[in-house]
Amino acid sequence: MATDSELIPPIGATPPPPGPPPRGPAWLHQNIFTAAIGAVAGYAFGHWVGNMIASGYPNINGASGQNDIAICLGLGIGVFGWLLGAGALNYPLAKIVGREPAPEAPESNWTRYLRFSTDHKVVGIQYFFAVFVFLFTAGLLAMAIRTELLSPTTHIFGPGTYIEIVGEHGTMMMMMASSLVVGPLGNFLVPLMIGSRRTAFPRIEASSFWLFSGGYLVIVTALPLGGFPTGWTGYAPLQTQAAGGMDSYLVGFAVIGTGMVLAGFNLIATIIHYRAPGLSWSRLPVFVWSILATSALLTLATPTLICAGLFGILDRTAQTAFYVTERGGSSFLWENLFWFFGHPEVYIMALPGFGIVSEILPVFTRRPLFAYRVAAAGMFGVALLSFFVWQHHLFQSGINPDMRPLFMLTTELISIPTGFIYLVTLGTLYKAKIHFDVPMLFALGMLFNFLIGGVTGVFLSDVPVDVTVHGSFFVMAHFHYTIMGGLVFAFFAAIYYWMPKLTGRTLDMRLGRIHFWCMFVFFNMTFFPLFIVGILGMPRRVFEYAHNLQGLNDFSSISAYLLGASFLIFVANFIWTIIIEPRRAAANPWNSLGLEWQTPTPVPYYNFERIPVILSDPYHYSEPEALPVADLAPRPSAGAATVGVGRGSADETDPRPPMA
Amino acid sequence: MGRSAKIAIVGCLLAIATGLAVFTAMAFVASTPPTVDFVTGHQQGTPVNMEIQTVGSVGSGIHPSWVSYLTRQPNGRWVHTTLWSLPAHTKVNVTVLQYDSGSPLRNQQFGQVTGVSADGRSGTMLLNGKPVSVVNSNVGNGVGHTFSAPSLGINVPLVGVNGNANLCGVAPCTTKSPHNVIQFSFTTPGPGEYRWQCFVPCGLGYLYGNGGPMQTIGYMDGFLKVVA
Amino acid sequence: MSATTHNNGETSGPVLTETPEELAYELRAAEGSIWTGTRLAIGIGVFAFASLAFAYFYLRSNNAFNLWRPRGITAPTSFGAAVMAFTLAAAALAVLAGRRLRGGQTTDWQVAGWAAVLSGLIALALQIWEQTQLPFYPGSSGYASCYTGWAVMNMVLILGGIYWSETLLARFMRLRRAFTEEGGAAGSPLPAARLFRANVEGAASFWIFVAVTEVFFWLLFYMI
Amino acid sequence: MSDGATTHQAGSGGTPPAGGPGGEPRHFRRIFTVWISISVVADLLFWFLVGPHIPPGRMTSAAGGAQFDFNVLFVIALPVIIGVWTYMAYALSTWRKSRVPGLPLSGDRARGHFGVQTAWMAITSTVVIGLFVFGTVELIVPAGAGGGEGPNPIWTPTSKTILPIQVIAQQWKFTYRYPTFGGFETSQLILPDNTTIAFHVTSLDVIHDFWAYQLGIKADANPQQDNVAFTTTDQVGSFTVRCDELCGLWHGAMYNYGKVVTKSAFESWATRTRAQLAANTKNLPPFAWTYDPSANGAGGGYYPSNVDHFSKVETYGAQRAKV
Repeated sequence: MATDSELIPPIGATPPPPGPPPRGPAWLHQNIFTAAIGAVAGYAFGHWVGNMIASGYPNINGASGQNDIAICLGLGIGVFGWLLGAGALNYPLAKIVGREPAPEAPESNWTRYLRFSTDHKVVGIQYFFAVFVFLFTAGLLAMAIRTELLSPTTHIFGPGTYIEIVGEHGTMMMMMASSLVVGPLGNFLVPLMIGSRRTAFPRIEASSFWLFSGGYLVIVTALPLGGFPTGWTGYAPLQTQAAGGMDSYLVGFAVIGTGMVLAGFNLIATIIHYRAPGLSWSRLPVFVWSILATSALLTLATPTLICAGLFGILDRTAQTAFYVTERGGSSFLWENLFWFFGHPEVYIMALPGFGIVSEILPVFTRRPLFAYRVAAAGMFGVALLSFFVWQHHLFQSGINPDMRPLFMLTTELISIPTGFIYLVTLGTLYKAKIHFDVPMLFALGMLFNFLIGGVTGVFLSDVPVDVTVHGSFFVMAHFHYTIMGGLVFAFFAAIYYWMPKLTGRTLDMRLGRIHFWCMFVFFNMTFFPLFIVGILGMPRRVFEYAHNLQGLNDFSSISAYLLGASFLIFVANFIWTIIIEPRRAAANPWNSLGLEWQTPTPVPYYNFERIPVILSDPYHYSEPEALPVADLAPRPSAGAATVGVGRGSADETDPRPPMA
Repeated sequence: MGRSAKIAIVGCLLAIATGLAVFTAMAFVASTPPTVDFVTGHQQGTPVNMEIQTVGSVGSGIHPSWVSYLTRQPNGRWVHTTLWSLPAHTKVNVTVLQYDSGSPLRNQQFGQVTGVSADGRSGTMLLNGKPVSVVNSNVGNGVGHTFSAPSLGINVPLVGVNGNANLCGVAPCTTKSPHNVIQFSFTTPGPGEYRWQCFVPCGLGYLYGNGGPMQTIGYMDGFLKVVA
Repeated sequence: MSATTHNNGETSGPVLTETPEELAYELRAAEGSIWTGTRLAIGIGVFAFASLAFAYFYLRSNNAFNLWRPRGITAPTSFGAAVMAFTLAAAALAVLAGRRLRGGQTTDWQVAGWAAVLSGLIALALQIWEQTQLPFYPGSSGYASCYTGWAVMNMVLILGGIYWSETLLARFMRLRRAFTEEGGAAGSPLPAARLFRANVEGAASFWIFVAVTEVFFWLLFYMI
Repeated sequence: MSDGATTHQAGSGGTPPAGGPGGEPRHFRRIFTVWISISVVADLLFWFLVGPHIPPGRMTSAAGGAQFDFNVLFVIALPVIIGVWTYMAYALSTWRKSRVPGLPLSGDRARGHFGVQTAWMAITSTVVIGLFVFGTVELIVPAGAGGGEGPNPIWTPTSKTILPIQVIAQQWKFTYRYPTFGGFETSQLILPDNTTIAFHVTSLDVIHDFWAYQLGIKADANPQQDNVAFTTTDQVGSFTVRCDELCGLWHGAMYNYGKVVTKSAFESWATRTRAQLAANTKNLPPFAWTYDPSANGAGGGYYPSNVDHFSKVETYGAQRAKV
């Protein structure tokens, strides 16, 4: 029997500090390799069980030779094994018998990145590498797409492989982009920006990463399982008809979706409750506002996707008929459920970009953020409206024609709060002292690209114009301008900007400049012609197209190769200056006022020696009389227990905080 | 470690990664079925004679239960493929050995013979030697498969054999199994890759019968690769 | 319980000694997070089950091929009523258990709590058993499909409630001695006890959500 | 201090952006001048030089409407884009600093400007509401603007004579049925000139999308759903039909070409084709707005003779019910 002190872990305080590596052979301790073993064993076991229970039904395994029950069970139990092997389930399982195992003291060396870690900084770095694995896998598939489209009629991959590549590219990119900023930067930076030593639910935060990485493995299995022909939208009943790779799509989205829900869940609780004393809502960094709005969308919109996926899985395994019209279902049901998730998803991928750009601009313009409240309101306006626009994806579907004006209205209304971001950023440039460092270049590039993406979005929202451009390369170019031109550019701005904080090392800025100009020019060269291609009548996801469009397509393809190569500049830069020959970064190289820059680098395990007291917002550039952003060593009397600014003090008996 | 050594290591790693990526891509490309060559050795002005067969279950490979087309190479060997390379502007005489049973068509429009000729009459095929231009799939043994190339206007319904007979279940079938012989001719257009497919939803076990073999090159879908 | 001091290993970082004010501050934050987390969990559940309700009403209003619900087929009503009754009982017991704990009656809390878990398990078992007794196959109609979806989601929902209650009870049994030293689980100011109480309140709220969901879908699938 | 974000902060050195104190150039007047001149020129150039050539052309009323709407939107969008670019270019060139180590804290101090913020919101809201009204009128007046309106169109054309054509999408080909010509079904899509046409789009399997590009028609093909789209042909010529919703392996190859011909040519083509296809038309199912394959004896469309994976389950379910 354990003693009291072992039974009662230091709840409310921080987890234990880094210790020595675990004793004994490293491979005995749960890490990514045991997780991989668990995944493989789980898949084998699930597949075996599926064959046991289902192969007796000729309707499931007979003529087609495709047992979806075995595949789904294999994938599901495989993910379970992945989590089990990684150690993500140690705590939830021990809890059943009432145990409260104190988390293993994390290591201080690099192997901690291979383990289930509850340190939000480790999770952030893990996410950082995982999103790049996602990005580069899907990026290679993009190169394959452009290769096939080099010729209108001569085929390199052929139709079957081509749509598998298209679907895989789209799905992986969507999965990646949903977590691109929230995963690495949200987890790493939000606690630092709000003066907290931790996130609210560290184990949930860590689990979200292991689900994210598990989801990668699931979606990659789609290719050996025969791919899925539906693209990332997975329209039923094609979905119901498809090969075994479709199971990877459905299970993969469910797994990734669960990770997205958990990540958003944790960050919302963190931002609401773990803000340091004095960090009122009106002082919250605008990046944190964007993460809060994004997390709200992640948490509330994604369950719809998971349920729609569950229905799809049931249609394919238990032979239900949700999406089969002839059996009492409806082919419109998936479209509705999917886009009810899908449009908030679009803003899950846009809002963090707004946040990053708004956060970075004041630093490089040396002036306060213009119209701070408008920025926050804009993000929440976008988040709220995004739940009411989903049918604009279905303007030609035959559903509810009487609702079209309404959805046209809501869609166009969303450009008002989106426009707020331009008010904020353009206002911030006014009479500024603009410094063209690499993060600023990427931020300006994002503003340039997103403008084109946003304006073309208005064309798509107009029903008569949408009759021509719907489902064409115009749409494709539009959302690449918003996601790649917007989010990915903002993400690179963030990488160049925060890399000294993330790693204590700095990227080479000359290579960074080359990277920016290559990426900016080649991005526009790749995707701008595709607007024209779309208007000229080329539908999405086709392997054959009109001969007169070959010139534009080839131009776009060659630009795409160059765009892909521009990422290699970044990779080389990263490997060289961060890993091979580390360049020590200054503690606060941009002279930013942000709270995250006031901590030492590398960030100590506890983030803050004392919980800081926030004295002002981080945008008071050119206000010499302003207070510093935070008091990092408050006297106990001024410290955490006594300051309740903006939070109220919780009643001793009632755990509920007063609503802000 | 010296600077150049580091550069060398990074370069090697990048090269390996690129190589793996290219290898994976090539593995994809190579996974397509072989192309039967009717061009090499073809004499200008003479027709190409082609023999294909359909089988209810191919009996081997990774999808043994799938329905499939097979093609006879000029050397007489049956290969499991639907990709043909054909000379341009040339008459092709096709003989189909139909070993599969039939059913009513999902869309009876495909009961109309179009784009091919037999006995000098266009819009006609020879079914076991008799000219036919429309097949009513609702009577008799129905239609097992079609040979259709929409961009060439070709559609030939392949009448099924009696499903109660002792059907051939492993490809390649021999003429001892019950079968129908369907013959027709068409002329290849200019160079290009033209798709052809079956329009009978014969992907058993898939919704609407259009999954599996119906969506896999080498089974019920292929290309006429016409070269100059 | 005083400030927690952690002993570093060989690779030592700064030793952190939290002030009592910081501990109290983080404790309040943790309590608040549990409160918010509970509401978010309910929100997640609302959106998930709203998707099912949307599917239900969409297919019902569509009634493609008159195959929404041919011949008025219904899943076994006795099973449906029993599943709902046991789930409602579990919810009521879980809420009751939480109140008794607040009132300091720890025996009542345990009895009611374990009864809630048992009741939930019975509901779960019945829900699984019902799947083997259906008078229709899952794909025979829109109703049958929605019912199958509901059965799976309901199992997950009930399982979630059971897990939450069971882990609390199990933890309570382990921590009983520690709690009783300073006023018991109902009044102990220990951080563990306070978070435990916050968790119990959260579980009770979640069970109320489970009960509402149960009644709503019972009406949809068995009554109308 | 942080609470002044949305209010006018003229005090303590923050200058309102609208004006310029003595010595300071009038930034907004400069930007406005550049913006208005470029915008006017660009808009005029676009409207008169590019606009008439914007796809999908003017072959039908729907296509012409789409072209007009696209051009109107473009004429509104151009000044917006030019405005932002002009401002950014001006700002970046006027207020740029060479890379100064240490990044001094010396920029403008305004945290907001009530007038600018209000004006911004007012202008964007006005534009958006205007676009909405314009789009709605352009949707309703031309009877759905060529988009699929579902089985019960609420915006219908005024013309008394409408040629109905059923578009049947299947994996992976469109076929067309002419119900008013004896219900023959063909792979060719031939349309008469100066005629209002109702396309009834349906599918035999998964979701497709009938996109007659030059006609300005787009309507999803859903199984067992009649999706109606209207247009009136204005010019003879040929057009492309493509599938615009991913439908599986041959989605990219699912296209064909159609023709708009004179009315008399159409009549003679239809009569001739009707006679040619008469033998097969007899075998087709009776005409219905949703193409129900069970009607021609395909047994619910499940091949062969009701033994696909759903049918097996049905047998299983039925047996269970009997027990």
